[in-house]
Amino acid sequence: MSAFTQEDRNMLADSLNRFVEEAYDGERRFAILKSDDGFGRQEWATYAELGWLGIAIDERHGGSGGGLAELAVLMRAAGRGLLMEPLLPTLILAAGAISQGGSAEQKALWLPAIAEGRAILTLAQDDAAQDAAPVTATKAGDDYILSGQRGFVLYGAAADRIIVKADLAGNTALFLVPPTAHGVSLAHARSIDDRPVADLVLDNVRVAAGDCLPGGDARLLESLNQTAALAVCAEAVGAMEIANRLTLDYLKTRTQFGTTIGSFQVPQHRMVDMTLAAQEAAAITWAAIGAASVQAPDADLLTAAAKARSAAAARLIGEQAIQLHGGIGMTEEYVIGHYYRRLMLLETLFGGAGWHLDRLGGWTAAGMAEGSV
Amino acid sequence: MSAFTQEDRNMLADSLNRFVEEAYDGERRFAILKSDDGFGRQEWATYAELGWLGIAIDERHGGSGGGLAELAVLMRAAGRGLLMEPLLPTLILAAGAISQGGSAEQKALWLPAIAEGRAILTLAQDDAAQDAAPVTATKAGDDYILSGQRGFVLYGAAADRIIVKADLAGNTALFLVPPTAHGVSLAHARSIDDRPVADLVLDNVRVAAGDCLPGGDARLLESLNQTAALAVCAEAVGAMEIANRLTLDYLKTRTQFGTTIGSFQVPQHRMVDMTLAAQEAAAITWAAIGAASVQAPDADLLTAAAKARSAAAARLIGEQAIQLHGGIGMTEEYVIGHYYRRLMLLETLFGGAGWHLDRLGGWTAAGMAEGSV
Amino acid sequence: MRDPAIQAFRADVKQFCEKNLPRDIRDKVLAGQHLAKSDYVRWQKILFDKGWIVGHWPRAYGGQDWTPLQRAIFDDETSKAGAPWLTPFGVCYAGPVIYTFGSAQQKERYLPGIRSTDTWWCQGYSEPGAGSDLANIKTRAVRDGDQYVVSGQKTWTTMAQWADMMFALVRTSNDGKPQNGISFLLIDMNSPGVTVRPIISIDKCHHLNEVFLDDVRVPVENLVGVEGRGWTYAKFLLNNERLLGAEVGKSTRLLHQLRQTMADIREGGRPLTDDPHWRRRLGELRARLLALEAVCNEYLAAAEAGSTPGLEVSALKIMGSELIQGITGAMVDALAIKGLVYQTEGLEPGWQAPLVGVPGAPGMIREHLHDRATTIYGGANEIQRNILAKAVLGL
Amino acid sequence: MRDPAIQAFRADVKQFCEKNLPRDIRDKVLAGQHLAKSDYVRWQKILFDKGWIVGHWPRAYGGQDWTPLQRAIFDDETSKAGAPWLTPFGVCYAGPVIYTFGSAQQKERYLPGIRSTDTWWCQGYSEPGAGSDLANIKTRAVRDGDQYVVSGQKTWTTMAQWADMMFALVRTSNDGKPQNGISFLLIDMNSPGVTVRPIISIDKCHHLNEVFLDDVRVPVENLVGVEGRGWTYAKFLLNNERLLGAEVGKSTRLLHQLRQTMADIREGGRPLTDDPHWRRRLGELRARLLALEAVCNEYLAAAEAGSTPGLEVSALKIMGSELIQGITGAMVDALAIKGLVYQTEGLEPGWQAPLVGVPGAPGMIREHLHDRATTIYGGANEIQRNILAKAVLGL
Repeated sequence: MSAFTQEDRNMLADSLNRFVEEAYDGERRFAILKSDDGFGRQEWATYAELGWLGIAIDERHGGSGGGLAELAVLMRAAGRGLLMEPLLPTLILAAGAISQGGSAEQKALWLPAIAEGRAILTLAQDDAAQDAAPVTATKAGDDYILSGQRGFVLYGAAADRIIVKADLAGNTALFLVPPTAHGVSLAHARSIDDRPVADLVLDNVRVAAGDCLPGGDARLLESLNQTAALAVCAEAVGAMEIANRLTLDYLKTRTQFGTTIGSFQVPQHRMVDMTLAAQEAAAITWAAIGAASVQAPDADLLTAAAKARSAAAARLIGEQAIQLHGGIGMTEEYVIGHYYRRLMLLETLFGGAGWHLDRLGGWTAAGMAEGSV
Repeated sequence: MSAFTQEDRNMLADSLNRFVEEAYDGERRFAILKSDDGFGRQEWATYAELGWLGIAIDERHGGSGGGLAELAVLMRAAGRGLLMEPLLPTLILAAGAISQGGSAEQKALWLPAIAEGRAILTLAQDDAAQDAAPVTATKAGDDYILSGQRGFVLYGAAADRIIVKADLAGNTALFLVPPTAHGVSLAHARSIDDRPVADLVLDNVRVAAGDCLPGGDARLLESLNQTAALAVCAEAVGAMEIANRLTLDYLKTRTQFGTTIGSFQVPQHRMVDMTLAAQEAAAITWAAIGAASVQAPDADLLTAAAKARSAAAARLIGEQAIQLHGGIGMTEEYVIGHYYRRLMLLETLFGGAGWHLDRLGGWTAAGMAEGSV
Repeated sequence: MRDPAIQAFRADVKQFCEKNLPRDIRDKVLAGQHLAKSDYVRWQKILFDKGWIVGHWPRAYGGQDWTPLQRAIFDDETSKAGAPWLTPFGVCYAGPVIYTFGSAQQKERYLPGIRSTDTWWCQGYSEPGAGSDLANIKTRAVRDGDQYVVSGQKTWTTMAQWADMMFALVRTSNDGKPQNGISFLLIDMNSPGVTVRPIISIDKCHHLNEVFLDDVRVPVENLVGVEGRGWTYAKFLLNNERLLGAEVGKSTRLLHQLRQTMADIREGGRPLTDDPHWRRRLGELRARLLALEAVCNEYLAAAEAGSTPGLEVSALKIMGSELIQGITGAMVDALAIKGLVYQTEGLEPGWQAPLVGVPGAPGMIREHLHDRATTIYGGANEIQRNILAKAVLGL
Repeated sequence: MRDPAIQAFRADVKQFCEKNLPRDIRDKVLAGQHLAKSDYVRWQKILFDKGWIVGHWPRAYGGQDWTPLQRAIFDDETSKAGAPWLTPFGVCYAGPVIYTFGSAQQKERYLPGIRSTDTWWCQGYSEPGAGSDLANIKTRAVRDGDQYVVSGQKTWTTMAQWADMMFALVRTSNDGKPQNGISFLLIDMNSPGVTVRPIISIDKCHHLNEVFLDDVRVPVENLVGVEGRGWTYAKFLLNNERLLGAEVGKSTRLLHQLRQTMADIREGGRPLTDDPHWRRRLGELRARLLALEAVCNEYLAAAEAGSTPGLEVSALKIMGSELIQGITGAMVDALAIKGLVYQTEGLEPGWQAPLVGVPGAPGMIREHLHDRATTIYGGANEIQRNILAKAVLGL
């Protein structure tokens, strides 16, 4: 299905890691954090140049025809470098929605724009604002009228289009909404890992028929959320790798009571547990991505397991990375706390451990699928 | 309320501990385990002589007028020594039921017999046999006819009377049933901690009116179960104390890689956690017993907390005591595994952690009672 | 604990807080918002007027000779009422060391300002190379006539940005055991050579500081007690505070807040208080809190009965800090995706929650992030377990 | 793992078990009942006839040259089918050491009996003073003409009561590093001076033994390889077995059983499978099992690709043993009070559950108690973590 070989993926990973280590250093990252945008426009252009934004976009639309496996390589690097750019909403959610549910015109318009770095898109679906009114769409001639609220819209402020999930006569529908449209307002904030997010209010916003995704149904959304959950797992894998590496380095160099902290057995065993947890999360994540890539029957099962185990690992590693660093781990100036907060976010996005375990438990109670072996 | 002072209780604890250490040694205990009765008849007589069986029985009936606080002292010692005798069913359940719900005649008949070690009684309430038919009682002239099944009757084989909980026209009623009565059959087994237990089948058993406890209602049973839960906590406190002591001794003496195991930091910290867990369980247990003894408004709350924390501590300590002992901890010949199995039993009896936490969580969700402070 | 006199005292404190704790301050505390220095001072002066801010001091120094139990009840009830943290640097740390080991002149000069909170103190213990391993401090104090010349760097110095005075551990000798060359010095924060640099912590807030001491001249009369005995005085302080480490009051307040948050947040149309997982989790935290209270009460009863302070501080610190993290962790989990927006503007008093996020969430997230430090500061929990293994278990 | 050839092999094994695993043996395994020696032998002979019991051996010695992946699949599928534990002492331990390091005469003499399970082997490694610390073994083998005279005590010797032969680590020298003086000896259990004493474990069962060796005369030709190199051969064995330590097959079977038990047990009229706490707990165990499989598959893929064995054994041992304990712990919790009756009679084949207790409960309790040892034997998990800290993390 994918145009990539394993070798291609390895090369992609190498170039991503090189970029993260060389070009996305702490200083640059702090500058990005403090910028108004909250992400690097210059980096976004670089990603486009290097072809990363198009890895999972069809070749007909200017991409290189990869799929989830390639996106996972990208997201893992994003986790390693704590990248601030809107990869998840643009490449996984929006490009995914348009690729799978868009019309020929929508694809031709937006996919090349995404691949070339000319357009940033996001998707608004979760109702994160308490007691927010859900978004409803009604038909008005050829157009649609959208009203309601959506919370936690990632990079809502920067998006050229927000794909809004709305209820259309009892069915799920997706609409491409320009943030500049009349009746759209956005309230800006930062996520716990410093990313720009927004709440979206739609007050009788008129959307043209051509901006409704013809295939934007509930099934598409579920499939997108599954993909996004795995992308988040891959990002967490990357973040855990580096959090573990930084912590291990610290154990080896920081001295206390005349010896390195890492010479004590308790920190040693904890570091072993953190390493095993990261290894386990990585293994189940790649297994789930492999299954989802070929639409194997056990893909749902493995995805739930991946998200749950990766959430557990993220918590252990995030918390213990701070604990083992001691005071320095509590400072904003040092990067380990940023890994902690990124992992907090990833743990919860697209379903926390509890949600996925409930599902997995329900399936298991109903009978253990053989497909899983 | 109690005829005992704190000094009395300390003296009681001293003499109990002395008995456990001197007279109830490993050899004697193994002999008791292997006996048909599964408990020490000779020891039972000794307990009677020393006045322990009557500590919580009214002075008018040959006891010394103590209460839950004194029973807790006894049960703690029972836990320390892993005593095999039917203290819980006879002194807490049966004597409690008769003291609080019995007629004057029943009290006069049974309480002195218990205090003097002449009678062993037990109570059958839980429906441990799967799909067992519940016990129902129907009036037949002046008598009652009982039919049904009860599982996990502690010391059912040795009991002179089994107090059976039955449903009497929709209400709870308690009956004193002789195991020799026509229609009673018992199936014998051993509990996981080697105590004799039985399943009870009642097939149209005729019980005289005088053997129905006039005050044997649902409220009495609830109060008995509360008391029994706390007695079990006290027994667990004693068992945890000794399990911890044995494990600590082992850490100090067993050598591996040329040094004692206890010189390694990981076993050290685990032993600290076991010690803190035991301390915490003890503190909340005594607090709950104090509250229950004076029927304080927070007694239920503290009891639930005590049982839940003591269950958590029992699991940690039981499992880690074996783990830290290594191979020797896995042998039946060495006593630590017996502590483990006793703690498994105590953890579950009268509600495991989950059950109590659900209650406690429900009360807390409904509002945090001020009485708890 | 069921003693009527004790219950009456508890009721007094509670009632006093209800009447006298300024509403605006309480609201900020309950919302987890930033407090200004003036908020702390205002409340501590109210307690000073009542004679309670130094209730645990001896009568000779203006206190009330409170027992450890009274002290604990006072701490509990003020915390629960939503009072600000009773900043301990003056009334709990500097004050007791000065009245116990200080000179008459030091007592006269410093105690009044400590009692009235007119002088703000900070604690100069930790250094970049000496956190949990305090004996390793490097800041040097070299005698030069009537003065010490102090050079070095202190770090993790809470509220140093507001401080008039610092009590500091400094090294006056390198001979013998590292503990022996440490002295206890009172340093005027306005002295030339003192520079305070903020440390922003992962909750994006400024509680902590680095304090650079660059040839700071400190009069010899600011040495407390005997030169080289500073370690002993610092340990005295630790014991002094041993029964408050459990932070039962704070945990109680946070648990109330968790419960409220659970009731406020709905998933699938039902509040989290109806969700079986959440009920059990709440029950578990409640059970741990009740058990921690029971442990504290046993320690306090022993202290009332005159028993010498033991290693309670380590045990209570472990249990208390891990419980607080359990509660704040549950808060963040309860907020779930709604708690992933961290609006630090929401920590400013008077902020009106806009559409984004959940009211109260910023304060809870701040608390959670901040409280990752509870298992680190004051000697990391790993160190506390080492202490217990050695001193209590003999390992 | 999705390779069709591999899936076909898996299907073969599964189908073979369905057809050929004797029903009576399977029923005992699934009920956790005692198996007789003859049960093990019967099944292993069936596998021998199929050529599978030594499938992982080289063809030259009668094996099938299975890859590590095939080996793992075989282990998985037989476990899941309810086959008895494939006792490894002959076919996995003694056999490979003998065909790799043994003499021509040893190969000729011992390999046939190992393949056919006509000879029962046991492992003489652990001693009272050398459990996790194997280099510390004390059993002495002193050369006397054509014989070694062996004296000492072995312990935790699984199934020694049935054994014809023991492969043992013995000390032939006290010079140099403790590892260097250890030799690998094959001891006839019928020799004079060998005494086997049962050890009853906390599950009330007899799996383990002490083996006393009292001036046992062992012919020199029973020395495997070179004197003093026994440690190397023992480590070779460890690596050999590295990928089976996860026990994925056993955990899969136990998880099935847990699920069934949850469906059977009702609380308040509903099966535990309907209880939200239990569903989540089941989900968590399933997630851990799926993740463990994924880790194994990565290791196996690396092994297929020819990568040198690393420290996988420690990682898999930790994850696998802790998962098994998680599952059996859940079983006992699911049984709750119904599982507190431990009827060891119920471990006897053919036993009809009487009224007391729950059918299947004795087997589950036995499994739980027995499996407390999984984190102890083969080098306690603490030791495995030490190994990983040192060798993988460089701490």
